[in-house]
Amino acid sequence: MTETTLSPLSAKDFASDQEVRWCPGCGDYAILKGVQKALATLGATREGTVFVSGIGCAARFPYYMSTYGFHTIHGRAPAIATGLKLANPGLDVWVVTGDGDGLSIGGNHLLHVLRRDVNLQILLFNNEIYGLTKGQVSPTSRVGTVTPSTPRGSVANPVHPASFALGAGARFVARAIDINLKHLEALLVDAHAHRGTAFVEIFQNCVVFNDGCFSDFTDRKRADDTQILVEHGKPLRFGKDGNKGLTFDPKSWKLEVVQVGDGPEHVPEDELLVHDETSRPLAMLLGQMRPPDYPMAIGILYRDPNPSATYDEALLEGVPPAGASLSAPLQAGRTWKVSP
Amino acid sequence: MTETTLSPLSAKDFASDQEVRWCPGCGDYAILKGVQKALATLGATREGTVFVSGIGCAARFPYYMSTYGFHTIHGRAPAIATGLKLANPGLDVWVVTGDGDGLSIGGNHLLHVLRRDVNLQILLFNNEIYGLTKGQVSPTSRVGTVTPSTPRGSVANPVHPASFALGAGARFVARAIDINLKHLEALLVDAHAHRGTAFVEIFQNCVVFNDGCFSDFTDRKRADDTQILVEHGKPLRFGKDGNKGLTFDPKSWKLEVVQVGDGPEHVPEDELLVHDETSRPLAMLLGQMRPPDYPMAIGILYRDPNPSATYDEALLEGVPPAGASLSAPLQAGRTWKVSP
Amino acid sequence: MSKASLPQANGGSPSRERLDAVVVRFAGDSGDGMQTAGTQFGIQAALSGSDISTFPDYPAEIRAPAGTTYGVSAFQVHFGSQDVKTAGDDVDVLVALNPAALKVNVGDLRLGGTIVLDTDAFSDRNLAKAGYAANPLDDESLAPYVILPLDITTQTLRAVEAFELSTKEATRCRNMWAIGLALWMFDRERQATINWVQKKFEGRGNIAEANVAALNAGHAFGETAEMPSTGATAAWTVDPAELPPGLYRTVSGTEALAWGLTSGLASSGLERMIFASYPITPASPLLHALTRMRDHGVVTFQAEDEIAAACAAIGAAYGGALGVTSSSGPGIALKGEAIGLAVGAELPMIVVNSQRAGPSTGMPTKTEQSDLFQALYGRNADSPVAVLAPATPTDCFEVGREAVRVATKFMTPVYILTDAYLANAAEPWRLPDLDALPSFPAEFRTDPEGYHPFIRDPETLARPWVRPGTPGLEHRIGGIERNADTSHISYDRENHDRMTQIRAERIQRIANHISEQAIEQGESSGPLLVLGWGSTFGAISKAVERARHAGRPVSQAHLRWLWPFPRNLADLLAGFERVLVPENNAGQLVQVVRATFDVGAVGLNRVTGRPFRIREIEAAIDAALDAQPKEAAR
Amino acid sequence: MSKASLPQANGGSPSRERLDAVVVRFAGDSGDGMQTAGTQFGIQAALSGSDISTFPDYPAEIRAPAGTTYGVSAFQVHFGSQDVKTAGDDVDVLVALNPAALKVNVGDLRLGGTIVLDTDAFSDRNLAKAGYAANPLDDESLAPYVILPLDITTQTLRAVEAFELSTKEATRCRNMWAIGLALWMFDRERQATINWVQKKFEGRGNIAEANVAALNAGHAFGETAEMPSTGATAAWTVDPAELPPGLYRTVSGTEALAWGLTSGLASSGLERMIFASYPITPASPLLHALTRMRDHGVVTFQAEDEIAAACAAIGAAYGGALGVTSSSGPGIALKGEAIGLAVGAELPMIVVNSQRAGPSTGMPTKTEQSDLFQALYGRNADSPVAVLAPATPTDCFEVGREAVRVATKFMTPVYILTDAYLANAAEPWRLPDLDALPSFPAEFRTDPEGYHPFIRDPETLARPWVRPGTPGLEHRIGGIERNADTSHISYDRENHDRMTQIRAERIQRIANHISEQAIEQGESSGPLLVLGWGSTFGAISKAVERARHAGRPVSQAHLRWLWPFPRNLADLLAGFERVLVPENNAGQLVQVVRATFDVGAVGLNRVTGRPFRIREIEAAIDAALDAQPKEAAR
Ligand SMILES: Cc1ncc(C[n+]2csc(CCOP(=O)(O)OP(=O)(O)O)c2C)c(N)n1
Ligand SMILES: Cc1ncc(C[n+]2csc(CCOP(=O)(O)OP(=O)(O)O)c2C)c(N)n1
Ligand code: SF4
Ligand code: SF4
Ligand SMILES: [Mg+2]
Ligand SMILES: [Mg+2]
Repeated sequence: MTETTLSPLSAKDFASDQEVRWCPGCGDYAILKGVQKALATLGATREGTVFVSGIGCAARFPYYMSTYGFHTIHGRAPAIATGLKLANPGLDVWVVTGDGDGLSIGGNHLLHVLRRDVNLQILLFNNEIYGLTKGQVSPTSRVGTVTPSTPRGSVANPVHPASFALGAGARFVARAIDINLKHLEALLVDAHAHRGTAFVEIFQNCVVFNDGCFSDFTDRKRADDTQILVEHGKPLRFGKDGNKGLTFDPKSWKLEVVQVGDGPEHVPEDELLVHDETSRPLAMLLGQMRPPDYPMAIGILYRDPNPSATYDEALLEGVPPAGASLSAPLQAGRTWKVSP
Repeated sequence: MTETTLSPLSAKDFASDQEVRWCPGCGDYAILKGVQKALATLGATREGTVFVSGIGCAARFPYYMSTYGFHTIHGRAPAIATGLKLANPGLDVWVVTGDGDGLSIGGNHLLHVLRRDVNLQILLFNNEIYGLTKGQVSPTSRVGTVTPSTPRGSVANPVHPASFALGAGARFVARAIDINLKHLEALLVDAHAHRGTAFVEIFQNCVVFNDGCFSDFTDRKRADDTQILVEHGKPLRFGKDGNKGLTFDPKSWKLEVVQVGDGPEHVPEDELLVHDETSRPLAMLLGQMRPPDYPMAIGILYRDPNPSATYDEALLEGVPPAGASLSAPLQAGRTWKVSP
Repeated sequence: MSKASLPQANGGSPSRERLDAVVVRFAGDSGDGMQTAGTQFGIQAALSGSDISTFPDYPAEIRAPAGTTYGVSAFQVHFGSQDVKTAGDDVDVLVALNPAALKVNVGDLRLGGTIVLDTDAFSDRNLAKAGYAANPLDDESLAPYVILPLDITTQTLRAVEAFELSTKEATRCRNMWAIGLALWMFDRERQATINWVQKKFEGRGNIAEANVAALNAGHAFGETAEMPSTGATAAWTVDPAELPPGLYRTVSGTEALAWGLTSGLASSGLERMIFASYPITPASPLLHALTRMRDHGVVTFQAEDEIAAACAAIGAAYGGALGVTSSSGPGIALKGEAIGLAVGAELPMIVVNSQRAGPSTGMPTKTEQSDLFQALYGRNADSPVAVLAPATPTDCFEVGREAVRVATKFMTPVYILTDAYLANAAEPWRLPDLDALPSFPAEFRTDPEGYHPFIRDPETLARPWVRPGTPGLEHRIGGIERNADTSHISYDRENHDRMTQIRAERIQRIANHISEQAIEQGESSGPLLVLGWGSTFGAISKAVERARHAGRPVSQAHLRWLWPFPRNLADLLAGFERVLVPENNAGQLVQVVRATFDVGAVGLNRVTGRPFRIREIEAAIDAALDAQPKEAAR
Repeated sequence: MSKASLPQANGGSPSRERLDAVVVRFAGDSGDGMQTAGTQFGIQAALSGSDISTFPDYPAEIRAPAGTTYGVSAFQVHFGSQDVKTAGDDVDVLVALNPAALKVNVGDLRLGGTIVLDTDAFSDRNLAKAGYAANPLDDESLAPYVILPLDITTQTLRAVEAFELSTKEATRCRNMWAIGLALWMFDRERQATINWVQKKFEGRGNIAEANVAALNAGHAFGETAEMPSTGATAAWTVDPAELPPGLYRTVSGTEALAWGLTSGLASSGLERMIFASYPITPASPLLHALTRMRDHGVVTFQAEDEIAAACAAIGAAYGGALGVTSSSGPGIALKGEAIGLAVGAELPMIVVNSQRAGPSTGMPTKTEQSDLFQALYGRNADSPVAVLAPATPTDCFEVGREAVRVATKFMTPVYILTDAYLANAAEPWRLPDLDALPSFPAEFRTDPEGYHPFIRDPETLARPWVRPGTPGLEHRIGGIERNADTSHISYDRENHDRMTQIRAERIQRIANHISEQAIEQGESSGPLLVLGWGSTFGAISKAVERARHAGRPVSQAHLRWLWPFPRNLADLLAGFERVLVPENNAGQLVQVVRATFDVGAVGLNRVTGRPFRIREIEAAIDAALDAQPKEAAR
C-alpha cells in the first residue's frame, strides 16, 4: 500500500507544523495521537498517506498531519475519497468525519462507500453533538439532549453508527474510545489491515458542548463494569477481573448480563456467549447494548472473514493507461470516403 | 388519521382519471391495485390521503390515485413528506419510492425519516434497476448485473433495503411481492396501523430492463420452496405443505434449512426457529437470506412492540396556532422610552 | 428635540471633551467575556440615550488556545449623539486584555486613538504566544497612540478579594472591571449593568457580587483619578441622540428577522410556520431564535441536511403551512434543485440566506454580499424567484413580514439576503405598534367548481393554494411542465414557451404590489446616484451624507427589492448621469442593473469580510464625480 | 467538386424531381422500430453522398401503451446536396405507421408535403386510442397534403410469409418495408442497410432474411410502380453534397463528446480519466458511451447521486487524474456546492451539462439552453469558472478536447454546455487526423524547493498540480480561504480581496490562450450581428445565409467560449449597430453581453423544447434591421 522510506517514521514525524486548534481538553487530541502512533506502527509514509475530511471540528484533522490532506466540504469526504482511490489506488486513504458530517449531511455517501467496499479507513469521531457550529443536536444525540436548536430536549431517536454501518453492509465495523489510546492504536492497525472499507466509530468527548456524554462507560472508575472489549473467538467477559459475562437466549433473542463463576446464580465461563466477529446479526446485537443495562461493546464487532476484491480493485481491473489510438472506435461502424 | 365520509369508498374510487403509463406487464400495475384495495379496506378518504413520491417509474404512482398527490424530485420524498406531516399531521401520508430514488440519491432522507419515526408509510418498489432512465444499475442490483452503465457487469455490492432499514433504526420493516396481491394488501393494512414510520419493500418486476430478476422466488412454480412468509410467534416453515423449516444454531450464528417432521434427518416442528418480530437481530438474520441457499423472507420482519410518540407528534406537542401577540418577546429584555 | 426618559448620567467633569460619537472596541481572549462586556456596554450606552451600532467579531475556532491571535474575541460599540449607522470605520478606544488582542486589533485604531491595556497580561509567555518578538510597550511601535497601561488583573483581584473566588473565577471578573472603567470614561450610568449582572449570576453564590464589585472598582478607578498621567484626556462626554419618540430596545438582525417572520405569520392568518434548517455559520442563530417562538405557532425542524430542510419547507407549504428554510451560501447552493421544484409547482416558500465570504467554505464567520447571483440564477433553467434584502438590523423585521406577504400572495419562493454583519450587528429599535401592522390573510381555495391546480388569479397570476384534506379538490402536482389551461402534464412546445413567460411575468407583477423606489438622500436627478442594497446601507448613507455636506451633487437610493425591481426604478435611474453601485462582492447588482437598464453603472467592489468603511465610499463618490462621463460608464 | 467514392444509386427515373434537400420523418409506435429505421435511412443517405442531419424524438415514457399519442416515437432525417445544418424546419415527407403517429406529427408537415401511411393500422380501435373522432382519411383534414395510403402491414406480411415468423415478429418488419420504400422514393442505394440488417440479426434464424425481404419488398413496391396514383410525384433525386475530402462517418453529439474528452485525455498525457456521473435524461448516454472507452484509460463511476459524482471527480483531480462529471440541469444544481470546492481549492475538473427544458423536472427529453446562468453563477459567492459550448454534434469533439486543455492548464473547473438536441442529433463527420492533433501535456510538480500549494505561474496564475504520493510535497488544501503568499489558512481582509481578484483574473487569462472570436458569415462591421452560442448554430447559420442571399446586411458570430469571452469580442461587437442574440432560454447570454459590453443587444427567445426554426430567426433579423436603432437597443 505505502512505499517504505529509508528509516521508519515515528509518531511525531506525522505531526504537521500547524498549531493544533481544538479546545483544550477536547478528545480529538487523544485521537490525533493515536492515529500518529498507529501510522508509525504501520510503517506508513508521509507521501503515501492521505487524510480526507469533511467539515467540523473532527474534520480539521488533516491540518495536523504531515501527510497529504484534503479538508473538503460537509459530508462529502467518502465520495471524494472514492474518487481519489480510483485515481490513485496505491494511496493509503483515511477518511475522518464527525457524527454530523458522516451521519447527518453525509449519510448517503457513508452508506455507499460502505456497501461498495472501497479500500480505505473511515474514522467517525462521535461526540453526539455539532461541535464546530456551537453545539446543536446531532443525529447521534440521545432523546432529551438540550441544545440551542432543541431547548426542550431532542425528540428524535438517534442513529447508532455501528448499527447503521452493519445495515449498510460494512465489512469491518469497530469501536474505540478517544482516551483508550492503546486500544485505539491497535484497532487502527487492524482497520488498516482490512481489505476494503474499515469503519471505526470513536467515542470522542466534546468538553465544551457535550462534556461527559460518554462518561457512563469511559470514566476510568466505572469502565470495568460498563465497557466490554469484544474479541473474536473469546467468551464475552467484562467487569473487574472478568467477573461478569454475557449470555444469549435464543428463545427470547436477548442478551443477559451474568456473574461468571461456579457459585450459585453464577454462570460458568464455557456457557458464556462467544464473540463471533463473522456474524452480522451478533454484531448488531452487541452493538445495540447501552449502559446502564448492558456494557458498551468496544473492539471489532464485525469483520468479514473472506474479503473479496474491493470496489476500486474491481473497477480498475485491467484498465490500461490512457493514450491508445482512437482510430479503432472512430472507424468502427460505417465510414465512407469523399475524395477530392 | 383519516376522516370518514358517508359511504366507504371502493378500490376503484381511488383510481384517478389519468391513463396509467407504465409498460405493459410492469409490476407497478399490481402494486397500484394492491394499494387501492388496501385504502378501501382501511376506509381511507380521498381528501385525507396524500401520496408523495420522488422521480422514477415507481414515482409516477400519485398520478394514478384520486387522492392528493405530490410528484416531487428525485430522492427527496421522505423529506417533503416530513414537512407535510409537520404542517398537517392529520393527513395520512404514503411515500412511494424506487430502489434508486430511495436508496441511491435518497438514501440519507430515508435513513433520517426512519430513525426519526415520522408517522407515515414508505413503499419502496425494488426492481433492482433504474427503470425510468432506461436501465442503469441500481444500488440494489446484484454483482454482475449487465446494464448500459455496467456493460461488464456491476462490481458493487448491493445494499439490502430491509437490512438498511433495520440498521437505520426503523420500527416496522416488512416485505411483499408485487404479484402476491392478497398478502400485499393485508401487509399494507398492517403498515398503516403501525404508529410511526412503516417501511415496506415490495419486489417489483421491471419487464423491460430487469425482467425476472426475482423469479427465483416469485415464480409460482418455485415459490413454495423459495419464499417463506414470516409470522410473529409462529415457527418458520415453508415449502409444499410446510415441509421445510428453519433452525438456528446459536453457536455458529447461522440458520439452517431443514426438513420438518419426525423421520430421520427431519426436525420436529417445535425445534424450529420461531419468528419474533420484536427482535432486530433476528430480523437482520432473516432479511439476509437469499435463494438458492435460503428462502426469501416475506412479511413483517420487524415491528416495534412499544411504539412511542412519533416524531411529528413529539415535535408538535403543545404548539398553539400562530397569532399570539409578539409584545411579550419584543419587550422582554431591557427597553427604554424616548419621549417627545 | 427628544430626550431619553432615563436618569441622566452624572454630569461630565470639567476636563471632559465633548464628542459626537465614539467607537470602542473590547478585545481579549475567547474566554475573557468580551462579547458580554461589549453587549452590556452597548446596551448601557443605548439606555443612556445614545444611538448605537454594535458588532461582534469572534474567532472561527470554538475555543482556541488562550493567548493566541486566532483565539482573540472582540466586540465593537459605536455610539453617539447622531444617527449612528455603522459599527464605525476606525476604533477610537481599544480595550485590550492581552498581547494577542492588541496585536490583532491595533491596526483598526485611528492614529491618536487610545489603548487601554492590562499590563499584567503582558508576560513573556503571552507575548510569545501572540507572536511579539519584543514587548510593544517597550519599543516605539505604539507611539502613534495614547496608551493607558493599567494593571487590570491586579486591580480586579484586589476588588473581588473579599468574595473568596478561585483565581480563575476572580480573573474572569476583568471584563466587568473594564466595563466599569469604560462607563466612567464616557460618563455613563452603570445601574442597568449592575441589575443585569445580578440577574445573570443569580443563585451562583458570590459571583454576582464579585462582578458588581469589579465593575464598581473599574468605575472608581477612573473617578478617583488613579489614572496614569499621559498628557492626554481619557474622559469624554457624548450627548444623547435625538431619536424619534417611542419605546426602544436594542435588536440584532437575527432577532428582528425571527420576529419579522413570526409577525408575518400572524398577519397571514396561517396556523403554523415550519422553519426547516440545517445549522451553518452565520445562519444558525436564526434557527435558535425561532426555536423560542413555539408559542407563536413556529415549529423548528433541524433537518439532516440543507436539501431536506428545503424539501421540508416545500412539503409544509404543500400542506398549507408557511414553509421557511434558512442557511448560508454553501447550504443555499445545495437547495437550488429543491427550490426549483417550488418554482415549478408554484408553492410559497421563504429562503433566508445569511451570506458569508466565499467561494466554498471561504471565511465562514465573515460577511459578504456575494450570493445575489446565486439567489437570482442559482437553479437549473429559467426559474424566476423574488429576492429582497434588509438594509439594517431593524429593517430585518419589515423584510421578514414582506417576504411572508409576497410568498403567499404570489405563490412563489422568496429569498431574503441577509448577511453575517446584519445577523450579528445590533442597534436600537423603536418597537412597532403591533396592533397597527397591516394583515394580509393568505387564502385557501375550497371551492371545487372549475378548479384546476394552475388556474390563475388574473391580476397576480398566482395559482390557488389548496390545503390537502379539502374534499373535492384532490389534485396531483409536481415538477413536470403543465398545460396552462388544463394543468395536465404537457410536453407541448408552445405551452412551455407560454408557461415560461407566465412564470417570469408573475414575478414581475410583484412590482405592482410593493413600494416604489425612494431616494434616500439628495435630489431625484443629477450627476451621480449611489445605488446600494443590503448591509452596505449604513456606510453608504454616511458617505453620501458627508459628500453632500461637502457640497457634492450626489444622491442615494437603496434597494430592498432586488427582483423584481420597483417599477419606477428605470425612470429613477434615467435621471442620473452615472450610477455608482457599491457592493461587498465582485460586482453582481451592478451587472444586473447594467443589463436591465440603459444606464452607465459602475461598481465599487470590496470583499474584506466586513462592510465598507465610510471613507472607501466617499473616495469612490469623489472619483465618480471627477471621472469623465465616458469612463464612468464602462 | 468532390464526390463520394461509394457506388452511386441507380439513376433517377425520368419522372424524378430534383431537390436540394429533403426532410423525412419516420413515426410510429415505440415498439415499431422507428429509431432504427430513421438511423439506417440517415446513414444510407450519408453513404450515398448527402450531407445529413438527424434527430430522434422519443417519448418520455419507457414503453407507453401501444397506439397512444404519448407512445409515438419519431426520427427525422434531413439530407441534401447542400450544407445541411439543422434537422429541418418542416417535414417534407412523413411516414406514419399508425393514427397516433399521424396525429402527433402532421402539424410539422409543410403544406403540400407527402404522408405515407399504413392504412392497415387505421382501425377504429387505433383511431380511438389516438383520439381521432373520425378517420382523417375520410374527411378533409388531410386535404392540404399529398397522401399515399398504403397497406404496409399486408405488404410486409406477404413479403416475409416464407420465413414462418410469428405475426408479431413479421409485423415488426414494417419498419424495413418503410425504409425500402423511402430509399426508392429518394433514389438511394440499399446495400449498406442490407449488410447492417444481416449483421444485426446474425444468428437469429430467419429474422435477418425476413427483414431484408421486407426492405426489398418496400423498394420493389416503389420500383414496380405499385404506387397509388395521387397526381403528385412521390419520387425525387437529391444530388450528392460537396463535402471536403476525407474519411467520414456519422456521429452524434454524445459520441463526439465522449471521443473528444478521451482524445483530450490522451493529449494531456494523464494516465486516467475518472468520469463520475449519476444517470439522468438526456445526459446518461454520455456515461454509456464513455463506459466503452475503458481501453483508453477511462474509468466510469456511477455514483450514488450527483453530489457524489462531482465529489468523486474532485477527488480524482486531487489524486492527479482527469476528473469529469456529467449531468443535466437538475443534477448540475446539486453539484454547485462541490464545484465551489474545486474553485476554492483550484483543482481541474470538467462539468458536462446536457441541458434540458425546465424549471425543475420540466420536460426531461426536450432541449433548452437555459443553464447558462447556472453555469456562470450557480454557486455560492464569487466563484468564477470557465464555460464553453459546442455548436454542432461534430463540434463536441473539439470542445471536449478544449475543455481538457484549459482545465488542466488553468487548474479550474470548466463547464461544457451541451443539450438534449446536440446529444441526440447526428451528422457526417470528417474524421480528424489523430496524429496531427496537438498535445498539451499536463504538468505535475515534483520539486519541493519553494513549494507551497498556491504559488502561481506568473502567466496563467495557475497553481501547481501535485500528485499525492510525491515525496516532499505533502500539503493540505481545502475550501477555506488561503493566504496568497503562504497558502496558510487566512481570514485576513485584504488577502481575501486579493484572492477574489486573483480567482477572477486567472479565469480571464484563459482568453489569452484561446482563439479570437471569428465572424462566421458577413462583414466584420455593419448594422446587425447575430450572436449565438450552442445548438442554435445550425438555424442561425441558415437564417443569416438566407438573409444575406436576400441582400440583408447581417453578419453572424457564434461563441464557443461563454466565459471568459474571447479578448477581441468587445471590439468585434463595437463594429455593429445592433446585436441580435437568439437563445433557447428567456434571455441569458444577452444579459451577460449587455452587462459586459456597451452594446445594444436584444434577445430572441423561444423555449419550445427544440432548436429554433430557421424562419423564426429570419423574421427576427428582418425585424431588427427594420427597427429603429433606439428601440432595438432596449
Ligand atoms: C453545506 C454545509 N452545511 C453546514 C455546514 C456547517 N457545519 C459545519 S460542521 C457542522 C457539523 C459538525 O458536527 P460534526 O460532524 O459532528 O463534527 P464536530 O464538530 O462535532 O467534530 C456543520 C453543521 C457547512 N460547513 N456546510
Ligand atoms: C436530480 C436528478 N437526478 C437524476 C434524475 C434521473 N432519474 C430519474 S428516475 C431515476 C432512477 C429511477 O430508478 P428507481 O428509483 O429505481 O425507479 P424506477 O424507475 O426503477 O421505478 C433517475 C436516475 C432526476 N430526475 N433527477
Ligand atoms: S467544540 Fe467540542 S469537539 Fe470541537 S474542538 Fe471544542 S471540545 Fe473539541
Ligand atoms: S421501465 Fe420497468 S419499471 Fe418502468 S414502467 Fe417499464 S417495466 Fe415498469
Ligand atoms: Mg460531532
Ligand atoms: Mg428501480
